[in-house]
Amino acid sequence: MTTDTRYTRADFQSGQEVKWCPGCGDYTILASVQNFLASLDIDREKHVFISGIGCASRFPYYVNTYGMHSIHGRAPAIATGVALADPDLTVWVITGDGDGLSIGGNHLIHALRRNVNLKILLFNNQIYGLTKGQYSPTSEAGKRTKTSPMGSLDHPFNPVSLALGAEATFVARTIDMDREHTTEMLQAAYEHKGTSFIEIYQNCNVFNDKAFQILTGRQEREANRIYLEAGKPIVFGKDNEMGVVVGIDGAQIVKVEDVGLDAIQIHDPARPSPGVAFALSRLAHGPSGPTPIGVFRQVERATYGDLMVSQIDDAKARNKATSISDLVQQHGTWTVE
Amino acid sequence: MTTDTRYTRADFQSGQEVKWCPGCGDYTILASVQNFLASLDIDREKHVFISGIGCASRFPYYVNTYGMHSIHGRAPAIATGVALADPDLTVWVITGDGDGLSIGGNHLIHALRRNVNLKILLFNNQIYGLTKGQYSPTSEAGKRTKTSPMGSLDHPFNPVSLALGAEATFVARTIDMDREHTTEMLQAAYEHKGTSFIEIYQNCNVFNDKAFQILTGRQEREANRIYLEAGKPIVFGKDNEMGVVVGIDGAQIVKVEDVGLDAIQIHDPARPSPGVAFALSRLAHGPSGPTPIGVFRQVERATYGDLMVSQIDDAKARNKATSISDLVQQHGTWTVE
Amino acid sequence: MQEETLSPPKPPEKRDRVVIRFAGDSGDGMQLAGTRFTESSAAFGNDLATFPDYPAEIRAPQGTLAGVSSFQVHIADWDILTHGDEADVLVAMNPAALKSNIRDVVAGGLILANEDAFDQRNLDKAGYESNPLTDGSLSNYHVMTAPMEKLTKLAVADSGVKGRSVLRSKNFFALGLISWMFNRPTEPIYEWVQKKFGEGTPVAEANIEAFRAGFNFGNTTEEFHHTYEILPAKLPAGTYTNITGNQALAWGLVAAAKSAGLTLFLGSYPITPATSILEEIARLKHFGVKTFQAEDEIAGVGVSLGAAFTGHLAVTTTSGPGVALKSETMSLALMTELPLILVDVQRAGPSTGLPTKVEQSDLMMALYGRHGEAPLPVLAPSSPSDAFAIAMEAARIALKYMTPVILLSDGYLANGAEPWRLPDFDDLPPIDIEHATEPNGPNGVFYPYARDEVTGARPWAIPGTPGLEHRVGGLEKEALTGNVSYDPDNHEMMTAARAAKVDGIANDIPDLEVFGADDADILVVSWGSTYGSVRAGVNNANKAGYSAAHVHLRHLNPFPKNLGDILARYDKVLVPELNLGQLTAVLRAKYLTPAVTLSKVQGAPFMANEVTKKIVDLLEDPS
Amino acid sequence: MQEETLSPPKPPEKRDRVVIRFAGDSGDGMQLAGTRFTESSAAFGNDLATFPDYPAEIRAPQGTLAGVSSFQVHIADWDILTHGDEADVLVAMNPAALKSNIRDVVAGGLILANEDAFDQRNLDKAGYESNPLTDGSLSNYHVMTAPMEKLTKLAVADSGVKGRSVLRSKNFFALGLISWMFNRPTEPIYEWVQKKFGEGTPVAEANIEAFRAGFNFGNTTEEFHHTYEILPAKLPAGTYTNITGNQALAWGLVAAAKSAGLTLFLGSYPITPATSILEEIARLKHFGVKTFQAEDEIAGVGVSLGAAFTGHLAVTTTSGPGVALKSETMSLALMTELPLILVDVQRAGPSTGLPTKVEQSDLMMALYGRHGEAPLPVLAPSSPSDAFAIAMEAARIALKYMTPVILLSDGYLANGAEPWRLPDFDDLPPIDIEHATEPNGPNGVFYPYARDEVTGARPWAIPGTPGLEHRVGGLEKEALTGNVSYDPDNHEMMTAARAAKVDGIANDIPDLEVFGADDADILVVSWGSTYGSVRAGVNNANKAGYSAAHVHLRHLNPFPKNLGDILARYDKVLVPELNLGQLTAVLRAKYLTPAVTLSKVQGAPFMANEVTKKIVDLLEDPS
Ligand SMILES: Cc1ncc(C[n+]2csc(CCOP(=O)(O)OP(=O)(O)O)c2C)c(N)n1
Ligand SMILES: Cc1ncc(C[n+]2csc(CCOP(=O)(O)OP(=O)(O)O)c2C)c(N)n1
Ligand code: SF4
Ligand code: SF4
Ligand SMILES: [Mg+2]
Ligand SMILES: [Mg+2]
Repeated sequence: MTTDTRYTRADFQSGQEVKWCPGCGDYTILASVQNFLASLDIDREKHVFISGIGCASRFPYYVNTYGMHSIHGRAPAIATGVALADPDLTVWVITGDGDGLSIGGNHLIHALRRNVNLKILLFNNQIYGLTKGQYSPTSEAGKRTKTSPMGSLDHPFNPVSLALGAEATFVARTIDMDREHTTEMLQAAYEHKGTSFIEIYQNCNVFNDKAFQILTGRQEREANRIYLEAGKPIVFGKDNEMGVVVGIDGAQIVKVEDVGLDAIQIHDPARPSPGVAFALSRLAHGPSGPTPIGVFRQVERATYGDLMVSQIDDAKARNKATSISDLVQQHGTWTVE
Repeated sequence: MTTDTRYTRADFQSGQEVKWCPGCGDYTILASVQNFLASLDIDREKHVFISGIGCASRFPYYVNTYGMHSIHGRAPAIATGVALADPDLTVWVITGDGDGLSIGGNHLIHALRRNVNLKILLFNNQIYGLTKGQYSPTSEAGKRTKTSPMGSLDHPFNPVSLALGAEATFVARTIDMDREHTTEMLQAAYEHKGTSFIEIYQNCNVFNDKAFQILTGRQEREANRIYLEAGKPIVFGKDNEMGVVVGIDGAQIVKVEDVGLDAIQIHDPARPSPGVAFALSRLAHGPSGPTPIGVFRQVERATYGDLMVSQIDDAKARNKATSISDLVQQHGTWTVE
Repeated sequence: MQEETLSPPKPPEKRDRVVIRFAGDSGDGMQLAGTRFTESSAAFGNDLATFPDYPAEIRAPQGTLAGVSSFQVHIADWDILTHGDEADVLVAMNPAALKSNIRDVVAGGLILANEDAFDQRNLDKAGYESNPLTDGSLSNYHVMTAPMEKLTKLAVADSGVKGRSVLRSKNFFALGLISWMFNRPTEPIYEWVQKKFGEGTPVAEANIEAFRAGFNFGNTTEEFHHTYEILPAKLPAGTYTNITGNQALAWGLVAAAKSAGLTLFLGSYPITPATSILEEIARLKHFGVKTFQAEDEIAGVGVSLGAAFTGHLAVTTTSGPGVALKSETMSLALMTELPLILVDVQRAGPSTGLPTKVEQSDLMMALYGRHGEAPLPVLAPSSPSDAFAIAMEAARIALKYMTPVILLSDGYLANGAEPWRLPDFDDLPPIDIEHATEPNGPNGVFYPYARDEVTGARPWAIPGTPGLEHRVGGLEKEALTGNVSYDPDNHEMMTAARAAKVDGIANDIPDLEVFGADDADILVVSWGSTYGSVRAGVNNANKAGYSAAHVHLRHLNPFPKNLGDILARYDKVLVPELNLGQLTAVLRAKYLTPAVTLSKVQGAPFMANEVTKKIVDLLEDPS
Repeated sequence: MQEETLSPPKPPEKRDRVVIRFAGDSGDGMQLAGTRFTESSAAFGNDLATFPDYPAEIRAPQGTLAGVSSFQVHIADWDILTHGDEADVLVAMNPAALKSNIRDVVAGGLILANEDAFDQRNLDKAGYESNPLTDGSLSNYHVMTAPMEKLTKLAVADSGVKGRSVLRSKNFFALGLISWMFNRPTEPIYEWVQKKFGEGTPVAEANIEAFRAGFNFGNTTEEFHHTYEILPAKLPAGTYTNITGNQALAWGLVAAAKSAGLTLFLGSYPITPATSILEEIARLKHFGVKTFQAEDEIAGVGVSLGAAFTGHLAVTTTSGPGVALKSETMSLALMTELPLILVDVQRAGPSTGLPTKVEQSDLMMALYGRHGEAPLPVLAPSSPSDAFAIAMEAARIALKYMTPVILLSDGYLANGAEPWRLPDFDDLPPIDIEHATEPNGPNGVFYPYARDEVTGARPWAIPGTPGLEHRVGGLEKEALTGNVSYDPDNHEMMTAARAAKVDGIANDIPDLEVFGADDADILVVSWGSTYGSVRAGVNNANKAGYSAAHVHLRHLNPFPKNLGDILARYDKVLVPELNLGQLTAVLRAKYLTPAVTLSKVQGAPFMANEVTKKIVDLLEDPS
């Protein structure tokens, strides 16, 4: 991706001091995004970052583009307005598991079904960070926090499943610590026309440290990261000895030698039916075992913005009477001398 | 179901005049529900109906039980409060496609994942009835209404897919005109522990007449209603000549003779994985061709209410210090003479 | 189409004004009959004012009181102010319509009843013990009846319309009869029907035939020998159109966007009685406007805020419950100091209340319904056509001062119609806006929170502008830089600056003109849609020998600069409001004026005589 | 554990009061140090008041001004009113802490600095050009320094804590030093540490050793030869606990539920500074309370409304942005006339504002932030411990009058602590409630909207009660039956009835007692958490020879019955508020009193001397 670009990371650093806790996964994501933006051949002023409220949502302040740190949960709606107002902009939504899935769940699913041209990055740390550690809609059941001292009773969402059920055209997952993979996902999301949704597992080292240990720990990660790569069999493990097969009842982890490489699912995010993507999303309900990472689904569907533009163009072509006087004339008038 | 019951439909009719348009599908659903309630051996005062706003949401006024006609979109939240306050009640949520999926989408998906003990009936007429005919989140793309004179740009939700993506434990679909099937679904929902979600196709003969023609029209319905029955092959058509097969890429309609009856999917709503249910939900994105009707999914998961009760019981068993004085003592005190 | 031969047998009686109310079942098409009558009266040149009133249900059960829908129109040969306190003529399509409207008919007024509907079933449904048309209980009125259903059936027999649909045309029968009685031109009706239902279609034919039958019935029937003539009003010269408040508001927004050279963006969620603004603008896509039906009110204002950030003229429309939901986002719009118009078409609350009825009870919420110190300009149109001007004024203020603005319309004004003398659309005041394109600080730095010295507005630099990249947000902003600031003094200063910006608008709005004498015994202060009734009420009082002055507010925050002086001139101040006294409280707090409220909370507009009576009471009160 | 041998070498100097502020980086544990110091002072028997102040970020960048967190505690041997205008002692853990707090230190006050942190890097971060500890710029203060980091490292060397964690204990070093200086008992500290971190664990050991090192450092170091003694306060006899506003509020709600014999149900969504109420109640499950962390604020109030309908004592807690979101549901609660308590722990707005700072700017929203005519009772506690009583009062009113109630706390009160003389918990006033169990109309009919003659409350018949099945909802309700009614007169009557019910509560709350003379030259009116500062300010003024009276409001709607008479007695009325004058406006509107505002909008509480100064200014003003 890094061609002869005009920008460096520094061009995307705003003057404002970054105010996350030392060690927070948000720093890593910020660096990945800034580097990615610098790698693009697109004018800096064409990027807009809209966020809600939460630690993650402080993000726009640190990126030297246009941005709005809005209110809790509403970023997808506000970003929709930006994207529809100017289709030339690249509009990013930064949200958290609380911001995007708790208070903002509705705007999120509606943006997904409408396929507005937005790149939504959901920083999932499975906790409310900014308010100091309450369970979130992605926290595992039974989680003990200050608001759930005996354990949370909530069965969590699986953000990928939810997005797929909400008619998403692009759904991916990545991990803060894996900057290379994050960059790949950003690139894919950037290229997608319509709403791109990336769930980013992000470590909150203060209130939910090591939630993703299984995927980031030196010991564990190899055995648990299932990279989804288009056109390739879904295998993982140290020697790619494990694989995923997909049947009607969903996806399953197998030893490759038990079933043979041919039986292993070849990943294809562009399948018209979301069935396989959905099955893959069910492989792990939160990072408690082998977990798929990558683009689950990427299909084309007209974007809301394009449809809006063409409807307006149509209307203009059909009806040239666009003064207020025309309007009133059509309505009917009379004259008093 | 109608055993030696204590009630007749009249017991569930409130004195209030029913104020829907003549011919509205809501009348049929009301009758089905009232008859169903009368068939149960459960005290009338144990039922609570909570609705939002919309034509459908007038429903509670007409049922002689406890009820609340609340505000737009919030019925699942309010009903959650009722259900958690008194686990002995049978709590019904009445909502519409606008009420439940547009403004109220977030509360709906959160109720589903939490598995609160609620029976949610979503009257889907694919239109905003009460506000006189604007497109809704289930209206087909391109629909012309007063707010979309050149056609709606929105890609609609598939309510069953959405519910499955939101971790629902019970998801079904039925049709206003098919009272027998509606009753079956009500019975199944009633028996389910947790959140039961039924999408009811409902004709709005004033603003969206014949939206479900393909499923209700004398000519068309036989060819298009795919009844899902547990333990039975999914076949349909005049002579059950058509059937559904499920592969990894979803469900597909076939001629039974082409594949043989053995290849036809046997319906099992209790599969632990929601994959097949999801595949079946994708067979039809709105009633524009053969459409599955019945229980898509029904699995057991602890209900939020039961968990809450047992947590409180645990806490009480562990800590008997339940006076305010105890609280203060534990906190630490000193005495001034 | 030779209806012009159907001239009345006797010369018509001249009247300077008449109030007609069409009332029937929700399914009877009364709104349509009323609107058509209004339009042909408008075309004829009368001054007029209308008041549509309908139930919250789409179609409440036929024949019941709850299901009655009515449409009142006041036509006159002079410049009238209201839709009329009492009806001179009531068209009653069934017993329920008669029962629920009779109390508003003037003594001696005419009742024109559809006798076919007065059968036992309908009488029961309306709760009549005996038939009022025959039991003598209407002896105070002049009652005429027509078998409208029977005659409609006969009339449309050849139209091709069949079965129960036949009766759908009975409103056109009634309309025909009334049109005959008041010498209305018929051509506009025919034209409209052809256009609406398709030239020569069965429905068009049926409606025209039913209309003609009604017209002829009047002409030929003994009982209906009398017709009336209301001459065209001597309105100021000009071109007129007949317009409702929601339509005028929609057009005003479109016009404002044109004047400012911006794209109009409307994010909205349907809600009665605001929906038709969205509907009206949605059909104007050829103007380049963008409309977005959001998933809820919060998203509606959210998308609009996004569009405002991106340089559009952003608007969101709703009614009370929606305003409540938008509060948090309005507060963000205020903190980010972006232009955004929130239109609240008020209805009777609280909660769902009476959703199709009028009330002015959202004033306090508009002024104060946000957390923190969050002042916003608030405006209100005084009549349907004024909604055009007020929409432009809202846009002017929002854009010039970089602030959200709340525009308080209401259900009466939104659906009511009046003739509107058209301004010169080529000569509308331009709205000058300038998007920032250059850094405004030292060393090429851009200060998004630098303020214009006069207006206090910050610059509007829109995404896509090179070199002006900046971030806005809901945390308190440092002056100039717009960076997040927790500095105590900065917060106090910015709080004051936001308040001062709004207060300063007072220097940029016209002084109020008082109607009436400086030394009148009482000043009546009104706002919003009550203008017409209150002015008429004041007129009546003055005609009756009292001395009352009147001032009407279109700017509710800030108030015009001379309001304090005006209030100070009068010992008695009366504020008629369709609420429990909200403006009154604000006036008392701000000016320590001992203003009192005339309150009405009945989901209905004031009658002029209610205002007159209160004036008289206060002036007769020795205290 | 022989710290009792570490007695100071010289007899301590006696002081009647001292204000100490601990200030450091967010990560430095200042809140903990302050809280521990407070607790041991409480145990010792001082009167006290605290003011924790911290940034909105979890941990802002180390060493920066934005990252400074502070905790001020005022201890005294008499009954004090505030946390102290100025600090006598400032513990500054780094340059940023010094810089951002120095302006609040009394001239001649003591600055105790952690010299290890005053290196070039930290000086740069704080924006110091040279080291203030050595450049003479602090000559107005008494500066003492200690190498806290070095000594802490040494002290904890054997604890088992390793690496960078070692420095975590430096707050305990500072705490030890201050504890020595003020002769605090050390036992409570040790006990708490053992309990909190586990007896004998490395962290516990490290903290205790660091504390001991600090204590010893004071004892042995030349520089720190001086100690102070603040004797136990002569507080009224009784048992005391030290309590924050949020804790007291939580307990008050639990107590109210007990008194009423109901289950407490709290539906909430986390938001600063309200979250800890939810957290506190969530750990009281053994009381049978139900807490529900909802998906958002709308759901939070929604579930509570459902629980209220079902007979629970329902509460929802939030701060300003959440109140905005709950507005529509509160309006439904009002229309359905169900008891429901909304707690708003106010913070500085608008929008996200300064989320951890105090403000009183939600009063107008509480009173008026709903569409339609939607009056609700509004209450505010006057101190941390008063939150217990006010929570019970809110419950009493909600249950007795079947109405939602808004309780306006604020961030200062919520986090601030004071000693609370415990009431007799066995003798709390009972709250009598009765769920309806029998039909109340003729022929076994149940009228859900029949009203109690005295209170105006409707009956509370809960689902599950046989024979009382009924429906409530947001559409206007017919009197008695509760059926949907579009009748104009019914709407007006019900609107009036809802207003009268709330107004009538004035008959059921105590008259205000004025502090000061009836003929004082000025009346100061306050509400909410400003009580202490305002009373202290009034005291100062009176001590200085002026004549000021003070009245404090805990009931904001309705006002106590005698407020009008009280206001009428004084020519000058001053209303200090942490906003731009919200209560002032309400008082002026209601009583036409020429009240003026002392406004402060700096995210900080009043200082007593600010109030005094304003009183003096007004009294010296010849106008
Ligand atoms: C309307 C509103 N409700 C609640 C809050 C308090 N709040 C701020 S952030 C947050 C949750 C943050 O969680 P998440 O989105 O997961 O972000 P994180 O801090 O974990 O990155 C909450 C509850 C708020 N600011 N506004
Ligand atoms: C907060 C709020 N927003 C909007 C409305 C207006 N409104 C009432 S019902 C409705 C949509 C109804 O659609 P649906 O839920 O599909 O019900 P239906 O009438 O079709 O049965 C809308 C937009 C309202 N009453 N309250
Ligand atoms: S609280 Fe957690 S998510 Fe927030 S900045 Fe700190 S480490 Fe990151
Ligand atoms: S508008 Fe449609 S949904 Fe509503 S009552 Fe009439 S027919 Fe039924
Ligand atoms: Mg999070
Ligand atoms: Mg609908």
